[in-house]
Order: sequence, then structure tokens, then C-alpha cells
Amino acid sequence: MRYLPHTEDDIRLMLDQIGVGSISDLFGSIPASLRLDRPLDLPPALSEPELIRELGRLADANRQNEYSRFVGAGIYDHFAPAMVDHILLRSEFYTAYTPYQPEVSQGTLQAIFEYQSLISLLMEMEITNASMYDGATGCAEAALMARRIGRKRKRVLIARSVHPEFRRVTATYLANDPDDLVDVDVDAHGRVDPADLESKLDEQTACLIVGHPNYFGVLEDLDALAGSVHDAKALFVVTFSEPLAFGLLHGPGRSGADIVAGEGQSFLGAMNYGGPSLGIFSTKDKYVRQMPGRVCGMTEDADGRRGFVLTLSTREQHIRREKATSNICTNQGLCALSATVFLSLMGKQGLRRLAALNLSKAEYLKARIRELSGYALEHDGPTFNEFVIRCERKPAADIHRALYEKKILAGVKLKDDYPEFGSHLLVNVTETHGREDIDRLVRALDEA
Amino acid sequence: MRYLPHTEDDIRLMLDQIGVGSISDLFGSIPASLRLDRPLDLPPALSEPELIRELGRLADANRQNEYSRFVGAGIYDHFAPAMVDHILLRSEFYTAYTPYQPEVSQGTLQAIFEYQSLISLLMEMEITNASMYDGATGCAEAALMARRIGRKRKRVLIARSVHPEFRRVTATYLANDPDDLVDVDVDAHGRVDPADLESKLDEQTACLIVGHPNYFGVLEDLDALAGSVHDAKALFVVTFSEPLAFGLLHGPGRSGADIVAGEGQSFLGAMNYGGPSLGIFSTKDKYVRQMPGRVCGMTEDADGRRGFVLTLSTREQHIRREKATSNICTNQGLCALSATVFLSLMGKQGLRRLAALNLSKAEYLKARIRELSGYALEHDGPTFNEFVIRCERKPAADIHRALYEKKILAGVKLKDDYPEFGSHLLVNVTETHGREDIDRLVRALDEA
Amino acid sequence: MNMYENTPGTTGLVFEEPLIFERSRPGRMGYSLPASDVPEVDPAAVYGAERVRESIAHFPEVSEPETMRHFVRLSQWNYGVDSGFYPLGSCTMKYNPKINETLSRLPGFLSSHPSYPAEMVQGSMELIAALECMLAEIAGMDATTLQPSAGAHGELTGLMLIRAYHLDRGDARTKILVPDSAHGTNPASSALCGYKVVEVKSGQDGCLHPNAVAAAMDEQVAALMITNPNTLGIFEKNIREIAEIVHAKGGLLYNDGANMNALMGVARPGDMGFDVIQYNLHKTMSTPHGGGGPGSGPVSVKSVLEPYLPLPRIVRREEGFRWDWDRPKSIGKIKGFHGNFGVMVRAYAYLREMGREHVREAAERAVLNANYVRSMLKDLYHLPYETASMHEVVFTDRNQKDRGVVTMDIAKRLLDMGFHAPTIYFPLVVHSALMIEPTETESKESCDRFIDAMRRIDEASRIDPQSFQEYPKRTFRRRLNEVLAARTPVLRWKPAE
Amino acid sequence: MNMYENTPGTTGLVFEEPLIFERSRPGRMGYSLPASDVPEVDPAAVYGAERVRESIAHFPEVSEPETMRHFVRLSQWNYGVDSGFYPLGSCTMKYNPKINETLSRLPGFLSSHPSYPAEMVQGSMELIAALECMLAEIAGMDATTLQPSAGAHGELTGLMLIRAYHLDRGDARTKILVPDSAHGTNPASSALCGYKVVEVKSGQDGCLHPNAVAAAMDEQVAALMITNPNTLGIFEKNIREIAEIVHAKGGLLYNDGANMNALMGVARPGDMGFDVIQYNLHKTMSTPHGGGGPGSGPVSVKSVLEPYLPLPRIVRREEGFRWDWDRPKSIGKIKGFHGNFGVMVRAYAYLREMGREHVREAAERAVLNANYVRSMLKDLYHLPYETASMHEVVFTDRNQKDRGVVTMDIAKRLLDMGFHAPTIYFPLVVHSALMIEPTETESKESCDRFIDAMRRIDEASRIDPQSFQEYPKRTFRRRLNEVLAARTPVLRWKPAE
Ligand SMILES: Cc1ncc(COP(=O)(O)O)c(C=O)c1O
Ligand SMILES: Cc1ncc(COP(=O)(O)O)c(C=O)c1O
Repeated sequence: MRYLPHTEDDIRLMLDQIGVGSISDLFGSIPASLRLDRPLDLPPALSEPELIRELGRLADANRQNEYSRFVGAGIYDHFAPAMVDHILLRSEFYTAYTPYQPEVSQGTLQAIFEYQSLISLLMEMEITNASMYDGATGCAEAALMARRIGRKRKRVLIARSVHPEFRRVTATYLANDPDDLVDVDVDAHGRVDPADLESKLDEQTACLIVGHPNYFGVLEDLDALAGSVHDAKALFVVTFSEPLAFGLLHGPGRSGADIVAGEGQSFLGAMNYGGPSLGIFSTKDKYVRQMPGRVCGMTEDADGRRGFVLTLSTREQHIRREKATSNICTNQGLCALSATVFLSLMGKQGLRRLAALNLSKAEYLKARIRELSGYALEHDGPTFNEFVIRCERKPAADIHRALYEKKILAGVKLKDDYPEFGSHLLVNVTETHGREDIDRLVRALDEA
Repeated sequence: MRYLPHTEDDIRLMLDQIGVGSISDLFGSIPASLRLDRPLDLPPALSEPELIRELGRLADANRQNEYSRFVGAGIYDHFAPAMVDHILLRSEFYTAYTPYQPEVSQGTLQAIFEYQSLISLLMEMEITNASMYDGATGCAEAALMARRIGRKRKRVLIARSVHPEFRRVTATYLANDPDDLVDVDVDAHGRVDPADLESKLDEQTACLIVGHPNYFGVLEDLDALAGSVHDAKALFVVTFSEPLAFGLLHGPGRSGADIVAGEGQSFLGAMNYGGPSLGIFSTKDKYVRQMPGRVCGMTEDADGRRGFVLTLSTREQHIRREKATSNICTNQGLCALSATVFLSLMGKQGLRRLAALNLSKAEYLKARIRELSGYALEHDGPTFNEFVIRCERKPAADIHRALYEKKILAGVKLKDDYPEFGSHLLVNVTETHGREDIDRLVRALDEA
Repeated sequence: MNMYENTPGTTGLVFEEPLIFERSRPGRMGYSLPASDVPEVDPAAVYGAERVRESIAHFPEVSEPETMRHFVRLSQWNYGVDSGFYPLGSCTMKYNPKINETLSRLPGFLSSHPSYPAEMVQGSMELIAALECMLAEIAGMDATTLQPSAGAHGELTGLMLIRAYHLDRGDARTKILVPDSAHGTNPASSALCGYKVVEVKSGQDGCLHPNAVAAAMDEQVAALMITNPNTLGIFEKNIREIAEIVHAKGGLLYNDGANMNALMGVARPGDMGFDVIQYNLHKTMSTPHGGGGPGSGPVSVKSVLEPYLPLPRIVRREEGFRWDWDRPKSIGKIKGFHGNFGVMVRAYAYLREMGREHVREAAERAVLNANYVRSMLKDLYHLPYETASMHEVVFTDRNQKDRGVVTMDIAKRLLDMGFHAPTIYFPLVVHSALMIEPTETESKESCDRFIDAMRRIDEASRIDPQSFQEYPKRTFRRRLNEVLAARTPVLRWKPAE
Repeated sequence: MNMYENTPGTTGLVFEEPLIFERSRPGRMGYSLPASDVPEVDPAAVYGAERVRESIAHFPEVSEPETMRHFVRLSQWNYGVDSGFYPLGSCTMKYNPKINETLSRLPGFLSSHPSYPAEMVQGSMELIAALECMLAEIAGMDATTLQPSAGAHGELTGLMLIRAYHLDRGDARTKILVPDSAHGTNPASSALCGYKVVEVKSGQDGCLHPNAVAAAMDEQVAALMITNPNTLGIFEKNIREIAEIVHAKGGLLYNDGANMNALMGVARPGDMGFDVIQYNLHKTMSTPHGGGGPGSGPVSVKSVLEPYLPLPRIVRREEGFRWDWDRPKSIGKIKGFHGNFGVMVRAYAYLREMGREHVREAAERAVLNANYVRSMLKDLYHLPYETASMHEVVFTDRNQKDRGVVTMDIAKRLLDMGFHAPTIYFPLVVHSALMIEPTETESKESCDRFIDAMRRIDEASRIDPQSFQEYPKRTFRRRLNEVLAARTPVLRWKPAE
């Protein structure tokens, strides 16, 4: 077996040195009755060529490439420069672990520091941690953090327009206190309903969680929301699943967000059936001791040279154990590196340009939809690269099916998550869509 | 432009420092009449996503994957472990050049030294150079080297069974002395015709060049040939295009070859439309000063530690100029590295196993062909993974076409290179062919 | 004595490299994007000028060649498994097969999306279903979820299952028993799940004793959460008896499976009485540690816990694989979508290449290596527990400390000699632990070189203990000032005022 | 003065690593192959036992993890363009775009075979045809062959075309004129082609002078072979006049295009009177140097030479691209099959990404960088020729030599400071040359750091000249004994007796 270097001789010499007669003697501390007396029921070993064939078979069994697809809904199809993967394939990065020994981990550490800096700038937030698992768990951790900061204030208000996966995971994390999680309604513009919000904000409120752009692709009025929330002395948590929007839009920090938590997959390029993901988590300096997750800080080495270490670890489980701010240990390190390389390459101009491309394509589709009879845009407010179409001719499911037969995947049907949106499709357009793709979609909608 | 880091400011500052007013002033030494006064007539710049689409279009315009293919004829479809490419993608290897500064090139140098050692062992030869361009130019350089060693002896005998490309290139290199290149006939067994050879060997003969396995896939009787050639005081040159055969067969050095030159593409995995190739070139210690190409040697550094340098460079063009043993400068460095990693992984057992697989598959096909009526094996001698089928039913071209329509590529038609083999196909089977592929070929032949 | 003889560590040329921000110059670009093929929209017209940022202030502007060089240089300051021996205990730093990296990048996987209709992504789904089965078989369990992102996330999931199970039975329990040797994530996950953590002391032999468990066990205890083999590398030999005690009081038994590399194919937690286990695919199943993730923390359970597994469950129907959301007892979602799929591809490839024949061999040789290192070093380094080791061995600095050389010094000296350090100061039950886990992909010679280095370090601790303070010297940076970092945190670059 | 301030070079941990043979142990394997699905054949039965080797004696046996670590460690001893500034004159060490590496690995290219029917490989063929055209346009020529493997191979091809041309006219010429500043491959290629090499001296200004050419030119001269800009980095300003002299006597003009990076889009050899030029795609067109190849040395020619180009020629027919073998005047084949196709894919991608808009910019900035370095260093380092520089600049050690510091010392000190050395001791017309070619992909700061290092080296040559002998110190190996290597050549590993 090519991954196992021991020769017969090695094994014999080692057993002799240890002073046992056989490999199975090494397992003597396992009571015989607990030992497995048969081979595992696994498929037989494959050689590399066979393995390539098997995984190729599975990859080919995914048929998405036959379709023109307009699905986002939290995971976006974006371009990633080839250079990024050349960095990710550097052994020194991907075969290392958490930088526990900073003297031999300065590469990982400086990259994390750059990641924290880049995300902080993008979000217009003071600090960012080294990553969370994903946007959904980040949202849940933001709720928990707000509850810690709020002390007695335990109620978490969450807009119904926050990504359904974020809401579900947050509910799971708050399962011990289901009543502490309260939905806030959405108004006809697809935004948080101000009246409903006002009626729910009180001295029990730990935080309000909104999405921006929200799940319907609509921008929230962050300034106004922040005002209301802060007036109520609660924390304002902004989540997102399309951080590329911040290439054009101001970061939530500018509106006074206290915690920003979202999904950074857009900066990784690949969709990968939804993971690995990247949990982005930023907050204000003053809340750093309540922040979950690792953080890297600048320091000096014994010669006075700049260097980096993991720091403020007294918040973390390996020191604080049951009193830790979170249980997270391994995070999404290589994804954070990937985003760091991506953002460095895109840079100040490129990220804006990429975002502008997304906006232009989505606006083009919106304009074409407006021209169609039997379809309407559900919300009137501005969106980024995703929005809701109302189908007035037929149920959305029928339209969706008709287009599917034409090898077009016309977004996702909103009904599953929002029963009130029974004839609505959430469609996404990115820089990967050519004008012809969009025109084909419009034609097919018209013909449906 | 992402590859060009200069900013407008940089350019202005640099021009000021240089003391010129504009970039075009830098080209002042080019007479105005010679400067191009228009943009180059090239296609417009493509962005990375567009480039990916364009190259994808070209790669997809290659349709070979729709076919079951039995073509070798000098370039073979072999498996290469994924690990090899992971090494080739190490920046430190592929973005370096010739190791002129050995202190910062020990990686390249040690790898070359290992390459020279591995190939010498495989060929059972004393020494190997750092690589030639390919098998064909290596063959030509072997002829030239034999002529240098032979001094007055200038005649090069070359078996007609040597790969046609090798023979063509050798003829090109010897174009000033076309009469010095003399063909030796092939007998009915597909081997060098001993009678013809004897009649041509004389005191003018610098060398005999044979292929082993030869172009027909047939093994030569190296021992006997070496005897005849050495009796005539000429050099014995063995070429090959399928070095994997030496996983089972003794290296030509064992039979007394003086020079071994051949194509190492089989150790690179990819066929790549025939290149990059790898020119393997080995000889005897006593001929080292006549050897073309670079060679790496072991030495010590200032602290007495083992290290490596390019050595014996007084043979080479940069020192010896018009008296050099060859004009070669840049060789096929990364291909030699690729072969080194491949051979290291395959190792003593694996290379043999891989060769045995090739033999078994080819013998299986031979056995099946023998059972078919209307087809015969042209040669009775042993072969490795390639052999000649005689089509007795119809012209080979018709059979070839009939199978092509069934998405089977039944080898190459020998007629183009050997008019006497008008109804013959040269077919190759490697480890990449499954039994069903072979059975399908046989069935299609039977039905043709 | 030449301390460095036989050790791989030496120095070579590496490069200083500023922060990416310090490489920035206005107007540089590292990107390459097509022109728009639709009318370009003015963002201010869409959003209103006040919402649109002029630019992303202080974002870097660098060319591609500079960016490449930047990250290549950073990488060269790092130590990975492909650089050398990496005996980081509890982390199973085994070789990451290269073919798995290649296969996980197949476009058919990369471009699959969790919201595509199931019939479009049958390949991804089949892989998930198959991996679930293989993991259940290895653990001796009945069902598996692949949703959790890492070990700690798997723990949390497992504990939530336990909570749901008890609640479903109308039995709202409040406590989790955790041995003192547990990894920090165990109490942290328990607390996050709303449980009170009750620590159970392990015995003189490093094992948990039935009477200690019995003493702590009552009907408020939801589960006992243990690592087996435990973080001392010791198999919990009383596990069956303990399981009975816990089960008798209606509790469940949780296995932190971080150490499954010791057991694969040899013994199955499900057969020992465990009800739930989380894997760390980035440990046991050879997926890369990535400098700290992404990992994957699947949870395998006995059938009693199956109804509570996270939503949605993969099921095989006549028409193919489907996601089943109709699981009323489920704890819900624990992560967005279906987990770190890219990691699963690698784990699946690993298990298919190892197969029935070699999975057990991996465990055997991991245990062989650890015991070999143990037997070669036990005369020089203090072994806090004499009990037999499995895949890792824990020493302490007791013998060296009197000479003034502590665990941290030993670790830093190892770095200088070209080895990664073991896990240090964990588990906490051992004073100044050195936790060594060679893994099965290290050869005997590799172990021998490490053993030799450890012997030389001991020798140096006798001869020249003062010198240790100075190390490491060969690394790109020498000892980093952690106190400074924590006292005046600088957590991001800021533009000069 | 702190010599090392501002310079990137420092030291970090790297690893000693034995030869792969020294890692071998009987029974280890690094391979993974399927079982045979056909009956296994006994090789001895097929070949006779005496032909079959028992095994490949002394071949290594290593596992995959060990092999990976072996080559990763080796790589870490190397310096490449992605590590730092690599001003190796005449070699155009520009950035190798990563997307080109990715695209050259598209399976559709990798699995195409030169003997497949043309209709099956139209993609590869279209790429070849398109690249031929682009190269012809850049050189101002009429036709191109991509068959040669590297620059020197292109030279040989070009010279063979010249020979064929003359012979075809019944004019068997015997000599090639080559300036004294020429690269060694020029005389070597000429000799290989059967020509006598006649050296022509360049003038005080580093240029070839019409009278020198006229004096050497006669009707035995097949061609004048020059590099333009020449190896001093100087444009041959008299080229038109020289071309007339050569052409008047029936000779042809050959351009060694190694320095085309100075001219792309700015001026075209074809417009200057050249009849033939070879490119080095691994220089000008950004394909990786690969530690010494594979390269590619296309040859572009005026239409008079087209009939002689190597066989086969790619042609576009109604039914698609085809290989045309019916070229009776062709010199024949110069390499097996169609050249280093994989290199062509990268060059094609480069030219398509640069496009009409940026190809010229590359040349401009290459020349800008060289002139900037020149202007910043010319007060400290001796400039043997005052003539304007193009894309590279040649200094000598004259100023430092009196202090005891020579070109070699300067080169080795640069290594220690984290820069690759320039090309040294070439061209031979300059005594102890230092030939600096920054290339356009280096930023101003990158040039500045190099300039600073060169200044500090000059300063050190004044203050502490003796110290230079000791350098480099930071590299994995210090100065290597080349004399020992040549005197007792050890060119391969041998098993211990
Ligand atoms: C014993 C043990 N349990 C749990 C964990 C947590 O796993 P992860 O880091 O994947 O969250 C670790 C990881 O270091 C561990 O060693
Ligand atoms: C001026 C010049 N001509 C020719 C060559 C030879 O090119 P190659 O090494 O590609 O054969 C070189 C390469 O170093 C060169 O610098």
C-alpha cells in the first residue's frame, strides 16, 4: 500500500524493540470481546487508475453542465483566478495545521492577519476573526454573542428575509430557548417591516439580525434599522450570503453594525455542493473578548522582528473549556487563505469591477423581465445580483419545470421556504452569465 | 494588465531618473524607419474567463475521447500518478532556469543527478546526460557522436525498423553527407536482416543504429548485433521509443550498447500531441567527453557538504562554441524531473508490474487476433506492447476506416512509412486498455 | 556531541515579505475580467449615491506576479506534513494523498450546487450516501450525518441529538460527564448545548474507572462523553462496564472520535456500547488540515438516535437519491446546506483506495509507530502512565525540568532540528505534557530520526540547559512574544494615519 | 552600513534530504496499479529467461509520502521567478502566468496524439496554426514552423533553411559570419550545420559596423547571424545597411531572436532585412523555463525560405487543418512529431491574453526597467558600452576588481541577499560581464531593491573586500567546488560495493 512505508523487516524490528510478538499484541489493552473479528465491510481497495475512474463516474453523474443555471440562493457561481488554486496547492499551506508553533507557521499566520484586515476593510468593521464554519453557523454564533453581551437581554429578533439556512441553524443553536428567537416580518418591498420591528424591540432584545442583501436579494435600509436597534440598546447584526455586493455597497460597519456574519463562498470560486464554505465574522473592538473563534495578532520575535501569533486565546475552548465563547477549534483556514488570495488579486479596482458586472447583468435581466407580460418583479427596491420574479401566468413550479425541460434552471422556487410566495422564483445572475444566456432565459419564460 | 506592475507614477519617476521624456524615447536607438508605426495585427486581449473559454473550445475540438484508441507508434498513453504533477507545479522547480548558480539550484541539480542515476540503472549503462530534446534528435546526436568517436569512420548504418521519425531527423542532421547514412534491411521476423548488415559493415562504419523494441514492436537480437558491430570496430547504438519495455527486458547496456538514445515520453504520462518529449541519452564512461548535452556531477560545498553542479561543460557550446559536442543549451529539464518522480514512485516493483500489465494486455490481443480469420500477426518474434497486424481480407485502410466509424482507432497504417506493408496496421495496447476495449476491437475487426 | 547530526533541520535562503497592503501601489491590478456584454449600469443610479462606496478604501492594488511571489514566500515560512515529521498529538497529521487533491477538483463536483434539483446532482449525492455508510460501518453504528464542519461541530451535533433523545422521552437532563483528560472542545460543546459539565477524574492508570463514573452518574446525566482511546493515548479498557453503568441510569455514551485512527478495523465504538461518535475526517481520513480547516466532523449514531439527525437526510428512492426533509424529530440544521462536501470527496477517495484491505493496516501501523517511539524514549523521558499506548504516547518534561529545560524548550528545540513539535501542555491532566502521534505514514527511519533528536535534546538538557532559551534559531522567526500580542492586540493592518 | 537592510534575503528552516536511493527499503511501494483483467503472461515464456531482468537492480523502493517529501524538500533548495527577482540576462525570466499552467493541462490537449487522424485533433492543429501566424506577424515574417525544441534548435533549423536555400540555387556556400558578442549556440549551431564560423568584431559602441561586415562578406558567406538587440542589450542600429551588404553578396540575414522581448510590437526583424529568426517561447512568450526546459524555438521566415521549412507543414483546407507532407524542398524533419506542443499552448494563451493591446507594453516596460537599473547603477559599476540599452544592460566588475572583488563575488553576494544573480561572464566580448535583464514583470520597487543591493555590494567592496570569499552563507549550500566535480566526475549514484 503506497501510503504505508513499513516494510516487513521494519515491522519485525519495531515489534522486537517494543517487546511484543505481533501487531495484534499491540492491541492487548482492548478486551478481546471488543475486538472486531472480521474484516470491515468496505469495498475492496482501488488502485489509482480505478479510483480516478470511480470518482470520474460520480462527477459525471452530476449533470448541471448540461443546463443554463440561474441559481444562487446563498451559494454563487463566480469566477476565481487560476492563480488562487496554485497557492492552495502549496504543500506548506495545506498540509500544515493550526499554527500552534508560530515559528514554523508564519506563512499561515501572516495570511490570516491579511485576511482579517481585508475583511475588516471590506465590511468597514473594526475586527474580524480567523473564520467561522460558514455563514449560517456564524449567524448563530452572532446571536449567542449578542446574548452574552446583552447579559439579561436574551431575545433575538431575526428578520424573515434572513437566509432560511441561517435561520434554521440559529434556531438549532438556540433550541434550548426557542422562545428567545422571534421572527420579524418582511414588508411589501421585501425589507424588514418597520412597524413589526418596532413592536418587537424592547428591553429583552439582545439583537436584531437582518440580511443585506437579504435572501430576496433586496437591500435593507441599514441606517434606519441600526437607529431603531441602537435606540432600543440592542445590538445590530448584519448577515449576508453574497459579500461581493460590498464591492459596490458600503460595508455594514458604516451603518453601525455591531456584528457582521456571513458566508464568504463567493470569494472561493467553486460551489462544491455548498462546502467548504467560509464563515466571515466581524465585530467592534470593544466586543473582541466576546467574539467566538480564533484571531491572529501582530507581535515581535526574540530578535525584535515583526511576526504573528494566535492571540486572545483565553476566550477559547482549549483554555477556557466550558466557559469559552464558542466550542469552535478547527475552522475554515484554507478557505480564508483562498479568499485572501482572491481579494488580493481582485484588489480595490477588481472587486468593484466584478461587482459592477454582476449588477449590470442582473439589471439587464430585470429590465427584460419588466418587458414580459405575465411576469413581474416582486420587490421594487434595489437588488444586487439576485431578485424575485412573480409568475402571473402559471404556478412558478410549472414554469420552472417547463424551463427545466429546455435545459434552463430558472432559479429556486420560493414556496418551499416562504409559503406566501407560491408563484415566485428567486433568480440569480452573475458575471458567468453571457447576454445570450440571459436572453435565452427570457425567451423561454416568454414561451412558458 | 495584470502581469505588468508599473503604475503611471512609476513610469514617470523612472523616465525622469533615466532622463528621457517618454517611453518611446527609450527606443531612440532604433532608426525611425524601422519602427512599427501601427499596432500589431493580433487578436484583442482576452480576460482570463474569456481565455478559459477559448482554450476550452480548442481542447474540446480535439475529439479523441470519443474513440477507443490503439495508437502508439512512438507516443504512448500511460498512466501517471497524480503526485507527479503536484511536484511539477512547485514554483521553485518550474520557474527556475538552468542551474547556473548551484547554491540556489540544488533542488534541480539533485533531481538531475537522480535522473541520470535512474536512467543509467534502467538502461544498464554507465552514464546518462541531463536530457536531449527527444528520441529523434537524440538518435541524430548519437550518430554524430559515433562519427566523432569513429574519427575517419563516418558511415552510419541505420535499421529500417528504427522509428521513422528518428530516421528522418537523423537524415536532416546528416544532410551534408547524405551518403553517410545507409539503411539496413529488415527481415521477415521484423528484425535487422543479418545478411544485409554483414554486407554493409566495414571499416567506414561509425555505428549501427537499431531500435529495441523497434518500430514494429519487435525486439532485436541485441547480443548478436552487438557482436557483429563490435567485430567491425563500430559503435552499437540502441534507440527506443517505449522505455517501459525495460521494466521487463534487460537494458541495452547489458548487450554492450555503446550509446542508448530514445524517447522517454512514456514516463511523462501525457501525450500532449507529441511534446514536450524527453530525450534519453546514455553512454559509456569512456565516451563522456564526446557526449552531447549537460551533465550534473556530485561535489562538495565550502563546508564540505555534498552538493551538485553542472560539470564537464568544456564539451558544451557556451565554453567551446563551434567546437562543442552539440549546440544544445536548454534541454527538457522539467520532463526529466517528471520522469524522475515517476520512476521513483514506480520503483523497482512498480515499473516491472506496469510493464507486465502492458505485456499481458498486448499478448491477450495477439491471442485474440490469432483466432480471427482474415488477420495475422506479421512477425513471429516477441513484442512488448505493440505489434503489426496483417489484414488479409481487405486493404488496411478500409479496415481502419470501418473501425473508425465505430469509434475505434485501430492503430496506424504502416503503408505511409513502409510501402511494402500495404495491408498492415501497427497496434498498441497499454495498461489503459480494459479487456472490454480489446474485445470490442477484436469484434470490430471480425465484423469489418 | 553534535546535536544536529542525523537531524534534517538546516537553514537555507528564504525571503522577507511585507504585508500585501505594503505591496500596494495605486493603479496596479491583479485581475482580469471581461468587458460587459450588457449595458453598464451606474451603481449610484440604482442604489443612490450615499450607499455606493467610491472604492474599497485601502484595499490593496497588486499585480499577479507580485501576488504570486507574496504567497509563495509566505508558504516558505510554513511547515507541513510534506515538509517533515509532524507528530502533533491528537491531530493525526498523516499524509494527504495527492490523488485526492486532484479528484476533489473535478469540475463535476466543483460546479455542483446544493439547491440544484436532486436529479441533477446524483453524483454528489451518491458519494455522500456511500461515505455515510462506510463511516457507520467503521464505527459500528447505524446511521451517519456528514453535515458538521469539524470535530467540535460534530460534538455539538452529537450532544444535541442526545438532548433531543432525552426530551423526546420527556426526560430533560442537565449534565454531561466529561473526564478530566478531555479535549477543551468537549466541555465547551457541552456548555454550548446548555449542559452543565461535570468532570470525572481518571485513575492512576490513565483510565476512567467504573466506580468514578458510577459515583458521578445519576438521572440528571444526559451522557458521558469520552475519547477512546483517550487523550493519553490509552484505550478505555473498562468501557463496557462504564457503558452499562451509564445506560442503566438512562444516560447515553458519546465517543469523541478524534482518535479513531487507533481503532479503524480493529474495534468499533458501536460494539463497545457507544451510542454516538463524531469523526474528524481531517484527521482519521487523511483530508488536509489546511492550516486549520476546512475539516469535516461526521456523526455516526445508533438507531435510537437516528430520528434526531440533522435535516435533511439523504435517502435512496427508486428514482435515485433524494433529500428527505420530513423528519419531525430532527434537531434541525446544524450547518448551511450539506456540510463541507469538498472534504468528503477526499475522505471518500481515501477510503476507496485503502479499502477493506488496508484501513485496518493504517490503525495497526499508527499504533506500532507510537509504541516504537515510546519504547525508545521511555528511559529518558518521563512517562506519566505506564498503561499501554495506542496511536500516541504522552511524556512529560519531569526528567528535564530539574535541569531547567521544560516542555516548551523541548518543542522549540525540535523545530530547530527540523521536526514539528508534538502537542504540548495537553492533556491538562498531565503536567507539561508532550503528546506524540507519529501516524502510520511515517517510516521507521523517520521515527528513528525523531527518537535520535529527542535523545540529543535530553543529552543537551544535561550538558547545556541554558542554551535552550535561545531556540529556535533556524526558523524564519525566533520565539514570538505572545504576551505582547495579547496585551496590546494588533489584529489587523491599518493604513498609516 | 547594514548591508542587508532592505534586501529580502534571510534564512529559514529547510531540510537535508538524501538521494532517493538512500531512502529506499526493500518492499516499499509508491505505486498503485490495478490487477490485470486479462490472463497474466509470464515474461520469461514470451522472451526467454535470459532477456528478462529479475528486477531493475538497485532501483529505489519508496512510499508515496516519502517521495512527496523528498521532492518538496528538493524544491525548497531552489530559487525561481516566483521566489524573487531573477535578472538573468539573455534569459528573460519573466513571470509565468498561472492560468497558462492550468490551461495547458486541459485533458483535451494532454490526450491528443500526433498520429491521430487530423480530423480528430483539430483543436491542437488550430492552435498551432494560429500561433504560427501570430509569431510571423510579431517578427514581420511570412511563415513559421513550431517544430524546434529550443532556441539553439531553432538556430540549427534556420541555418539548415539557409543551406537548403543556397543549395537549391546551386550555390554551396561554406561560411557563417557571427559577431564576437554572439551566444555560444550561434557558432555551435553553425558548425553543426557544416559551416565554417567567421567571427566579426563589433565596434567600440558595441554595434556591428557595416565596414566590418563588408570586409568579411563574400560569396562563400551563407549568412550573417546576429542577435538584435545584441547580447550587450544594444540595438544594431546599422542593421539596414548591414542587411544590404549581406544581401548584395547573396547572403541571408539570420536573427537570433532570444532578445525579442525588447522589440515585440515596437519593431520587426522582418522590416529590418532579416530573412529568418528563431524565437525562444520560454523567454519572450512567458512559458516556464522549467529548470532548463522544455522550451520551444519556433522559426519564422520570409517567403523565400518558406519552401524549405521542416516537414510537415500545417495547412488549412476546406475540410479543416491538415498536415502537408508534400514539400519537396523541405529540409525534412528536425524533431519527432510537431514540437513541444505543451509549451505552445502556454505561449498561445499568453499572446491571447496580452493581445494587440499589451504585447508592445511588455517590450516597453522591459526596456524601461533595464534603463532604470542602468541609470541608477552606472556611477558605481563600469558600463563597458555607453550606447543606449534596450531590455538588458551589461556592466563589468572593473571598478570593484581593484578592490579584490570580482564578478563571481558580486553574483554570490547577491544570492545571499535574496536575489538571483545576473548572467555572468557573458557575453565574452566584455571582460567579466554582469548582464542584467529585469523583464517587464518586475515592479519599480523590485528594481529599487536590487539597485540598493548592488549599491551596498559596491560599498562593501570598498570596506570589506575580503569578506566576499565567504559568500553565499545563507543558501542551503555554500560555494560548490566545480573543479573537484570536473576532475573526478561522479555523474550518478552507485550502490555501495
Ligand atoms: C481529542 C479531540 N477532540 C476534539 C477535537 C476538535 O476537533 P476539531 O478541531 O476538528 O473541531 C480535537 C482537535 O484538535 C481533538 O484533538
Ligand atoms: C542570445 C541567446 N541565443 C540563443 C540561446 C539558446 O537558446 P536555448 O537555450 O533555448 O537553446 C540563448 C539562451 O540562453 C541566448 O541567450
